[in-house]
Amino acid sequence: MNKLQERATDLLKGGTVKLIIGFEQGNNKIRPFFCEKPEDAEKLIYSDDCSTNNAVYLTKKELIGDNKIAIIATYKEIASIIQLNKENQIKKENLMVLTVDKDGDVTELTSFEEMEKFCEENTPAPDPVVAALIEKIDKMNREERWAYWKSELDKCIRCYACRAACPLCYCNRCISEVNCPQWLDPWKSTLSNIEWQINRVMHMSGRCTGCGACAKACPLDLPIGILTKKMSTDIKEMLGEGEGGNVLSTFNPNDKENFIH
Amino acid sequence: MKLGFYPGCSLQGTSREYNESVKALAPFFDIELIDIEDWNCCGATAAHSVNKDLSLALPTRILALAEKQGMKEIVVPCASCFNRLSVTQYELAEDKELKKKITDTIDMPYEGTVKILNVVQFIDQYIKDKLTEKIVKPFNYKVACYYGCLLVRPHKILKFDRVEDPTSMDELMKMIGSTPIEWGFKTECCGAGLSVSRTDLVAKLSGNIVKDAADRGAESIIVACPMCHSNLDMRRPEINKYLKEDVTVPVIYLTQAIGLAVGADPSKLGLQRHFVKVTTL
Amino acid sequence: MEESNNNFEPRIIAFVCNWCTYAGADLTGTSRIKYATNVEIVRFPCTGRIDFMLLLKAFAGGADGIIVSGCHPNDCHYTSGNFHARRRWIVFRNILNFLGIDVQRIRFSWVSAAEGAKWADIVNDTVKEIRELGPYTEYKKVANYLDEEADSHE
Amino acid sequence: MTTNHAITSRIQQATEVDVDLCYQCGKCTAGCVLADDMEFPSSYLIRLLQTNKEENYSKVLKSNTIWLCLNCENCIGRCPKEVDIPRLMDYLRTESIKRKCVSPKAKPILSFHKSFLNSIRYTGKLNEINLIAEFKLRTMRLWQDVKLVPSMLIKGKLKFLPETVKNRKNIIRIFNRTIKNTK
Amino acid sequence: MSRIGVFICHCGENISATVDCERVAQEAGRLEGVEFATDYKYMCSDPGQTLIKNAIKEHHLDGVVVGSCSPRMHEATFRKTCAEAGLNPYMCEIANLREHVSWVHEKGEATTRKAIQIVTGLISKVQRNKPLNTIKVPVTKCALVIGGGIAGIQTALDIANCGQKVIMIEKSPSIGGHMSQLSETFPTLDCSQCILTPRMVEVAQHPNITLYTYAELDKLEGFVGNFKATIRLKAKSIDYSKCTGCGLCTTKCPNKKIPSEFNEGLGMRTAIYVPFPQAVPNKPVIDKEHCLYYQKGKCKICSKSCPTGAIEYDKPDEFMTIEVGAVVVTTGFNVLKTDFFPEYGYGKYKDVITGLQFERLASASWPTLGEIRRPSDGKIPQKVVFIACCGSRDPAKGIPYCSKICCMYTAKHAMLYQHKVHGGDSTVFYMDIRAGGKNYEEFVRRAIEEDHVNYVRGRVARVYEKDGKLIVKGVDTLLGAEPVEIEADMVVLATAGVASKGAEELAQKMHISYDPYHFFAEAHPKLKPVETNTAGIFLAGACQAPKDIPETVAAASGAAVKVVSLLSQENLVREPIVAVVNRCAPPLFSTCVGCFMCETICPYHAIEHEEIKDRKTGAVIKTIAKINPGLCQGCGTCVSFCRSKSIDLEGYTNEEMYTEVMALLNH
Repeated sequence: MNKLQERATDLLKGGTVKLIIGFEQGNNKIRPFFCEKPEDAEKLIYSDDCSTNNAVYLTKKELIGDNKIAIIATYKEIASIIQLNKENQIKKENLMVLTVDKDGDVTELTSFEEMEKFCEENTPAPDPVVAALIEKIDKMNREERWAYWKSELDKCIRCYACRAACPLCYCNRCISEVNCPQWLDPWKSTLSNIEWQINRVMHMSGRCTGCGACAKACPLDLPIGILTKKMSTDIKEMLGEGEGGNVLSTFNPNDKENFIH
Repeated sequence: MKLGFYPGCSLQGTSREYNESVKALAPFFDIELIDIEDWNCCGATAAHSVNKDLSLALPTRILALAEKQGMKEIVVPCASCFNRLSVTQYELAEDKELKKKITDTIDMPYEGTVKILNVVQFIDQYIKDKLTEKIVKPFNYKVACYYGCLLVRPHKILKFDRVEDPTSMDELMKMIGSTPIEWGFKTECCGAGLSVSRTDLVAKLSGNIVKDAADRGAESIIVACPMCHSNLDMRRPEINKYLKEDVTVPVIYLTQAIGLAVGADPSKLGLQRHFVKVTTL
Repeated sequence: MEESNNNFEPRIIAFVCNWCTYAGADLTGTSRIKYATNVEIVRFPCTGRIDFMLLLKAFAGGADGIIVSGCHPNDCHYTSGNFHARRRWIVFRNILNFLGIDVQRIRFSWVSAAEGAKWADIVNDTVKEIRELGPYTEYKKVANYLDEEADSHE
Repeated sequence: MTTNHAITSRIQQATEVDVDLCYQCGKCTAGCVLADDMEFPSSYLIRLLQTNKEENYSKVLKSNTIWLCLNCENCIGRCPKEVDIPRLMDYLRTESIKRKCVSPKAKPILSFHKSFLNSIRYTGKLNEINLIAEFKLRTMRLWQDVKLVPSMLIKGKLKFLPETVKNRKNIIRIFNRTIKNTK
Repeated sequence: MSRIGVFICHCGENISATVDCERVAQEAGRLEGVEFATDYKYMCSDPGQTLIKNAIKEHHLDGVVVGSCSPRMHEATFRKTCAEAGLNPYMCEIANLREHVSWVHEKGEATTRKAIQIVTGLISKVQRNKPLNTIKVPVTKCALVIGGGIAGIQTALDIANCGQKVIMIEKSPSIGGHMSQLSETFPTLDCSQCILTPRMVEVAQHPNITLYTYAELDKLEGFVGNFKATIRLKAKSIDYSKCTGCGLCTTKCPNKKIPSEFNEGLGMRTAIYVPFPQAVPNKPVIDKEHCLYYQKGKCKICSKSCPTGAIEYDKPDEFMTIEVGAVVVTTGFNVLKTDFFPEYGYGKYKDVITGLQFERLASASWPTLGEIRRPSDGKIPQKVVFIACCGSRDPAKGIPYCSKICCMYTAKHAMLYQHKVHGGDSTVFYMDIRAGGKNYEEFVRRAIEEDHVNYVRGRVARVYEKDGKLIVKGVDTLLGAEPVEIEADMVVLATAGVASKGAEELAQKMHISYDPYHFFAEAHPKLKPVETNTAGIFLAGACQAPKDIPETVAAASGAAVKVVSLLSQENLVREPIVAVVNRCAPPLFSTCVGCFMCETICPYHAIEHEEIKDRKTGAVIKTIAKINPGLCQGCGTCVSFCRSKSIDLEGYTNEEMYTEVMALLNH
């Protein structure tokens, strides 16, 4: 057993935690693993190749209840946990954040300062494919952009996998489910598909950690991840870093724009 | 401990003793001062009176050389040079276009990373802590510490001491056993650049300074600037003519006073080079 | 239904705050300054209340252009609603533009209660601009997909 | 330019000093060590500029005030509006030279500055003997400070052979690129 | 199916000249849900209103749209009309057919069509409207006055004399503030204490005023009419019920060398002290920082000397919670000290003093009985220099604004000096003389013309000491900027008035805004000068900006009227246009997920946390946002920010606005 598995066994045996959310090797890919029994601990692995951002499970009451749990966290999870905490969605006393370094040593990040520091030190390089696509779209004229997105988003089947995969889409009731008024047509249509994505991006503004889970979850491989990416870059450029990701509910009297006359 | 060193022109000529005293003091504290190789004149008052770009280009060349020679900090005893170098560094940091223009003029890369220390800062930082233990002969006199303009102004750029009534030299003098006096001319200008061209005005300005110090019983005036020194010392005949009295209070560099206190050879400190005799000491 | 640009009369919805722009538009009236009839005003308490979804819905409902207007910075009746709104529009406008939605069709402005003449100018300008741009057919096409399908079945 | 603020605008463009900020409190003059010796002191000079009248501007450029200023920075150190008078003086001196209207009373001062720069133009470092010699020739004050020379020599304060920078070309290039003429 | 009534007003010919009102009514009448539609020449007239009322009753209307002038004109009128007919007033909407249609367009089809569209939009909206009831908030009939200077004293007395209760807190041991320190007051030169002390006593004795000295605001919660304030009662170490104020303890206290705050450091006090002889209350407190017992554990001389055994050491500060309906902030100002000014010696010259210190020197209650003697050696200064604008109008090092009161008090100081030191010589260095006010200009002229004060226009660059004289280097700008040097015996600096220490912190506690200089901000610079942006919190005096006594007293009475008019109501009636967080059936309780990102958006701090608890166990199930309807002003910014649409704004709900927009476009 490696150090991670040993630590997990101890935690579960001693009853420190009821559940460990981690990763296991699936048939052909890494997948999330919910480890409740000490004897299962040997299945746990550490990898940042998992397409899921496991922080998404931290807001699922039906899964974690009021129990203390541990999460094996990579950059993605930690960045999301920091944001979730800012949004009052984390009970710190019930959550143990563990990470594994390249030597296989297990570290517990006990405070949010430690997590912030971890994120600063482990920020992944930007995805060149995403950057290239954004650049390509930026270079199009407006009509071309419209045509591109219309044809892409026309394919969307509104399965809401993007929503389900996102750790920050934890609303009890999504705007897509509001029917007084019916902001979004509930069925698949180009208009409501576009409107849905605009809502998703607006709601993520300032909050998105850029983990890319939404795009990876899309069964049609639609380029929806670049929408949030583009939005995040633009916000940083235009408005600077908001307080606690709170970009749209804070302001600076000196915010600059060039279109309000 | 090795530090970069920029003597400047005055310290090679009229103010040799200042240079000698700084250099004589350093070994007592295991400090080696290394001249910036191939340094040039900073341009002094003349350059910025006549041409702004020139007044920035000359100091930039000096700082660029220091960077090239791997110096992190340079000691600049001459207050005028200290002022010009600091102002240049500040202005180029504030204005990227100007920086580009000036670096193009000198044909050398320049980053602006070197920290510039005046002589008081140098002593505060590297000597003060060990000073008390090294004292062999306390400099037991009433002294008037004279700071002049260029050490403290412009405060926004130099950020050195209090702009009116500075006290850092007084503190050092207290440490070596002196009694600094309260007086009114700590930072009034001595006439500096007009020494040769308008000696009459220099006699008046420096005269007021010397007289106030003497009236209040100072046994010597302590300075840290070669221009102040030459005006208060070398121009004493003109000063006395203006004052219509014979004021004999000597003018001594801070480094000379400290040198005497730690037991350096007076001749190595260049005391014999003064015009107003340092007989009382 | 095809309208040529010459006699095309755009539909424009104005989303305005009660305290500045609505009052400003009232002043346009009391000053008897004339402007184009193409704009209908919807009154909100504050620009902060204007939901970005309402703008999208206006396009979907057939608007060719939109005006959003409120108090000048620092003049908000509620002290900061317009500052929040400004941030919202900065982000929103960029997203729309990236998606290829025609942001030229949304006119953002600050009109105070004293700027009756400015309000008339803004309306006239916007009508002129939208008239030049023509009807927002591409969005309408996407919005009226049911009609379109019905058309194709005929 | 036909605006009523042509002069102050030009000054601001060149120096970033906005003379209109001055509200004439006079604190600069009150603290100026040479105010008594100037034709008119700094606050008065600024008032002249504020009028934006050509005749007042040339009065400023022809005055000895701009040459007597020692750049001791007492004024800006205390100015409540941070009007950078020393920087302004630098500009006015340059303009005065350009317009060839340097006050006759200030000629020695300018001569000294030029001699100074000439001394470093060719050697990179100041040589005081050269400086004094040239200054004397320029001003014909042949006997000034002669008494000082012997004692300076005795005290080792004068060097006859000028020290030079090794890279003299570099220095000359700097001068050629900034200030073509020091005559 | 709704039953809407539509009433189109011709406004004489104002609307009907360009809009075909009859057709508007006809077309509206054909719309679904419209029960009744008509047009009339003057809808706001008596017969017009009767027409509406009758229609409401006759046709059992459940909603009304009036097409008329701007709602900013007659919305209130028509809503009242509806209410009189038994229809909820918020079921009435106004279509602006005059200012937004008839007055801005030419007569024609397009104009009439626009009118129809607007009416249509509002018909759809009103169908979604909900009846709303005005919000009634009970009022706690008591005011809190923070600060016991002249502003607080005047406010408290005015409120109390109107029969309302007042609680006054003052952080120092006595009320009186800066005014109690002054010698004489401009422009009448009457003695400050003579006019102030009777009022101080009145405050202490007024049956409607409860005074707490040595007390500070710790916390303020709640909203207009219903504030809950926590007051920290700092331990005085004296039991005031036993203390007779005999003062024996203060004569026995061994630590006599503490700079007296009241005397601006010019005089000394003991560690157990009454700040000044006329103090209210006239009983001592122990200054723990300087008391030997508190610092070293030994002494207790005061306790031994106290005839009534009133000294009680080691009692902790107490906290008291009070409920008040309104708050008046009257915390005053401070002046810069001499050590602020490098060029005037960083405070090291004893004879360079502030204007406030001069007040003490010139005061009749000063040990010299008002004879002016300089602090260093007690000599009568023969030459005094007054420097105006010290720190004021100095954006570089001080403050950019004009402190406003200095011109007048400097003239007063110079005048007092000339009156008291015969043959004395006084010079005032000034930049401008700002003497706007009743009898102010005359006062300054008197100083110059009758008392021969030498006014020199120019600032002083430097003051330094030589041979017991203060050398003042100034300038006379009226003589072509001629340097002036004066050898003075004393220099008085008119130092800038700045916000009182801790003002920023206090503002944050109360959620009121402040300007860059930490002065409290009024709600409107002209029309709401004593209100703050937080309803129920008012300002008076120099906590808002430097003010002289007449201005302060005027503001204080103004604030008092605002408070009294608030407290005289049984209930506050507020428009029900407020935001609400939705509630729904368990297990969700509300769609609000409690991210509280909306908290920062609310300018009124109206968003609170509400815990939803299990009825049986009391365990917290969920924490959701709750909007305090007392604080909410109805801007709706939180509504459009909320991602899950869990907040809505009554009167402008999502559904109402959505429907209006869609109806406008669909017609």
